[in-house]
Amino acid sequence: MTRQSRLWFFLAAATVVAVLLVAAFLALPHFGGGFHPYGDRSVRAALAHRTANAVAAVNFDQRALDTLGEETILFAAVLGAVVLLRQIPGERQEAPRPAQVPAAVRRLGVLLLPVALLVGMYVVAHGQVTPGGGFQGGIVVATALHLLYVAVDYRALERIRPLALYEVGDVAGEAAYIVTGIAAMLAGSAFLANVLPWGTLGTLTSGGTVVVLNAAVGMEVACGVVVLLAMFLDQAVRIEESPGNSAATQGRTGK
Amino acid sequence: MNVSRLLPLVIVVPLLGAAVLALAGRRLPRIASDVVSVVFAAFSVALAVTALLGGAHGDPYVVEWLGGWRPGPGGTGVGIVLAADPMSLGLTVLTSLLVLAVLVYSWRYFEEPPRQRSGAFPALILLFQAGMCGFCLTGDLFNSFVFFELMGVVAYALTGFRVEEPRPVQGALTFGIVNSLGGYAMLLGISLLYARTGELGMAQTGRQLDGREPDALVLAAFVLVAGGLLVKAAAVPFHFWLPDAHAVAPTPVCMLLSGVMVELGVFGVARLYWTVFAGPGGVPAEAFTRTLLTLGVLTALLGTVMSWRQRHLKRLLAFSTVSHTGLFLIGVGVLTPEATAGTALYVLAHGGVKAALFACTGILLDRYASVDERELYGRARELPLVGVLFGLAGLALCGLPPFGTSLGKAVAEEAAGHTGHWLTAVFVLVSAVTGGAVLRAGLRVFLGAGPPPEEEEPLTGARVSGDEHPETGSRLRRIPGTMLAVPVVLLTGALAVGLVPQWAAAAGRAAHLFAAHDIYAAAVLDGRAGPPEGAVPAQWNAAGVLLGLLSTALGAGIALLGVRRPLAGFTEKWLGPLRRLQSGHIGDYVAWTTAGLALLAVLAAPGTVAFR
Amino acid sequence: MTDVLIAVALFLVAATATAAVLNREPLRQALVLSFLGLALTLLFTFVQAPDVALSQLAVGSAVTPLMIVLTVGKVRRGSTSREHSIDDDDDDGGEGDVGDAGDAGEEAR
Amino acid sequence: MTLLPYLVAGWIFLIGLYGLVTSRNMIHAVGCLSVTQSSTYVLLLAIGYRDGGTAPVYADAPTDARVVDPVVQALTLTDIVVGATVTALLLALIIQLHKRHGTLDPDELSELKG
Repeated sequence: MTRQSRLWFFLAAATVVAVLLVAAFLALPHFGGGFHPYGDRSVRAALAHRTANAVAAVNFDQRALDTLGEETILFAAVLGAVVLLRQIPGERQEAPRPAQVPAAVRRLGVLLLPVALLVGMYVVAHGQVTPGGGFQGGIVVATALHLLYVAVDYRALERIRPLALYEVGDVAGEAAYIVTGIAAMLAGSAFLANVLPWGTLGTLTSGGTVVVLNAAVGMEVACGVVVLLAMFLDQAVRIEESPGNSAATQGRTGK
Repeated sequence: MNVSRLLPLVIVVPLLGAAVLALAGRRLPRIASDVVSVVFAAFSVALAVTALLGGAHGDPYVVEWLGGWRPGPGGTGVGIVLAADPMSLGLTVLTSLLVLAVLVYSWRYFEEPPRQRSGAFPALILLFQAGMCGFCLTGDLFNSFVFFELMGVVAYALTGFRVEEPRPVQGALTFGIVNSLGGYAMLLGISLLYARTGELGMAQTGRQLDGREPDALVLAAFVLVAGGLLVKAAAVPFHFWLPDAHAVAPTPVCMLLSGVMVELGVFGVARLYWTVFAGPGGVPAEAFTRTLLTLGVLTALLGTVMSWRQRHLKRLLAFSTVSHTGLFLIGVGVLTPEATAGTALYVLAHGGVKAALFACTGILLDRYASVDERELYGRARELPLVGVLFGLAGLALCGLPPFGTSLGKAVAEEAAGHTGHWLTAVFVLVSAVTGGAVLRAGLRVFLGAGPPPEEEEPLTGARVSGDEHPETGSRLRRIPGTMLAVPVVLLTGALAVGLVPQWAAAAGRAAHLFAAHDIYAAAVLDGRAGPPEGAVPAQWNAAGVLLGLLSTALGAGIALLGVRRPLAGFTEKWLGPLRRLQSGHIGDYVAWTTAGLALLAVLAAPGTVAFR
Repeated sequence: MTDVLIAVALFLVAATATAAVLNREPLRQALVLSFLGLALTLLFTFVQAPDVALSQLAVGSAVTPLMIVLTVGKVRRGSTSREHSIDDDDDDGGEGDVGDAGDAGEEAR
Repeated sequence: MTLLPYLVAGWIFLIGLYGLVTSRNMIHAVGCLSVTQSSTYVLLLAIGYRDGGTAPVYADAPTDARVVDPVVQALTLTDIVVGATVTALLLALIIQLHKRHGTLDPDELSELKG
């Protein structure tokens, strides 16, 4: 299709879809309405299991399989990125160049790094009590490490980032989630059942397996995102096409 | 232990295997990671078979509430349910068996970069298995979205696996964008259903919908969720990504994509309809039938035409998958248990046959570094066994009795014939021509039939490769036993589907339980087993055998004609515009996807919403 | 009061989403996308979803734009390092390739 | 106000599609895809909102407080992770796409025709 005809074709189709959506929205319960049967039940179930953060209770207890699927998607994407962004024949690794960073930026970054790491870990640890949890905290931890790249340079980041270790952490987080689920089966209950003592509402150890699964997710997300970003950073900073390599030109002959 | 307790393990065991491989892959030699992956996949097969057999002897529904969140009276709960009926368990077994076949096929020889981590490829395959099995087994709408996305993410990575070549990366990217859009549409639809019913379980949602008249919200939810699933199923006009991805993915991955993943999309639509929308508050039967028959016939015919005119063997097979998906959609859309049973058998046998065809094509690729019908002209005379397998698979695709494809086709086309006689004709025509295309290619490649190809005929056939690379590192001198054994076993399986009467009878019972809105909800929510009364076993009859022979004869006939290519100019003139639709342009594909949603809305609206 | 805040956040979201689509130059789009992430964070906070707001903040306005920027950096570097550099992704006009190359270099140091 | 959040969700979905259809650069297209996905967040959370409700966290609130629906929030969290991972994989593919084809313009990517 030409650009013009494609656009008109799309606009015609999108008009029909828009009409459909608006008609559906008109039939939706009003925004802010009180009809939330599943939500109400879920809050009651969360409190029964002494989990103060009902969202964490849904994620790690009531609908823990969704979160297993979600973590597996992340796991798969990390593995996929490792495979897709591998160094292929005809490419070489370049040593990253040291960078000149203004002293103020450097000082600020180095100062912020431990603070950000602490915040991240706090967010992971309090997931069952306050907003936040393994996923949010894990991402904060992972991005915090990259402050070192901004404040110093790539070599500094690489020194505190032994990738193999993070890859192990990624796998360990995923495996810990699964093993916790299976342990519940061995204890005579269903897969991913909350078999640990639930504790007292609002305390750090409340919520039973929610704590364990939350920590597993925190570990997997922090390590997985570090590996993921490392693959992109390696491409952006390290991996170079060898001069005179034909791999790139090969593809273009087809055009 | 109750058999239902095993159900989550079907999904979890491959996940554990993937974790082991990702962890140990750096240190394990190739052979060890191959063994580990096969062991985990086989364990999962064993679990799925146990659940299937357990269900066959006791309650046919195997229902497991995860986390022990069993619902209270009235079926209100907070947990996720894995609700397996014989149909979904059968598909799970097929999926796991194909995964096993793929792992054996890529045993040792399939080159799996990156070198230093021999576990990455089998780990991804196991994750793919987990995603597909989870999608089959779950009884929860949002959970099925999660597994839909898991299947997707793994499949994009696997499709683009050979990043050294230009086409896999483009195919994978197209696949990723279009499928993600499908996933988001599906999620929008699930949100609408949640707003209306306040539930996420399929059974609960269906029950809640039954309470009131369908309206625009129900229609939109159906269009969005079904649209997402139809993207996965590659129904016209959502199908464009499929040939682009299946033609470029590594051969073992193609076996899974074409053999079972696309069919899971069809299964998803069928299950969505029966569990959620089949009640009085859902989409009326005639609206659903109208929608699926229209899409199915279009898909079947377009796939057939496009398949016939390919010379790139993998692309030919990919389009033939499109056309068969169309037939499956028709079988599902007719909405009778008989048609559903036939479709189930058809899917089972087609999975084996199509995977076997890809396996044979992979052998050609690894030996001759080409999958082009003309480049390979007569060169494969030295591989008579592969040729025989290829030919048999082509005949099976045509519908030659007693292959399972033929039985499935016979049962489905007879049931569809009650809705319209012309549908029977579609079944015969489509299987004849797609099978004929395979036979034509086989005749030319393995026997050197017909005139040798001239130097260049730029008008006919799609873009030709010229720069295909074997997937085994270097060209194979000798075909490894594992690569040959896999298609032999797969074809034997497809034959067995047609020959073992117990399986056909089981398919009849499974369809009876599957195509049942109220029985499903009662089994999942109230723990009441639905006795399969009046299940009609799927079986051979004279008309089916004759039609099978007819389509085979037709297929062989046009294959012989096609070998001489007397119609090349003619087909080109009439089919050129169709070919240009498959432009490889992501903007076009997104526009078509939007148009597909619009088309679904227009088709499903009459009868669902009252125009006032 | 809450309703007003929600409405404002909704308009912000709609506006930044539209801007993210209309900004066809990838680096600028990455920037707008992180604004979209912030607008969504705001909206989620107002509709009482702090958990979601937190992850949207981390993912939508940090990780995703960062990955886009790294990709752009790699792509720009890839095409400038080759002698037979093909004019790749800048047909849409209006973008200063020189300035962007500078940004990309900065990012990919 | 009763419809506005839903309409915004619909708008974002369609504008994202528009961006994909008219995109001239695959990186931009992936950005548009993530815009499209934002519509699902907005719709889900809008559906779960309850007038006067507080966040479903009982750290300090009394256990009979009126809260918004926690389920949609959990779903949205999952959805956000899915979106980020898909974006990552697609961008990884784009890096390789550019290496092999030397372009990211869909109009010039013409390997897969017919």
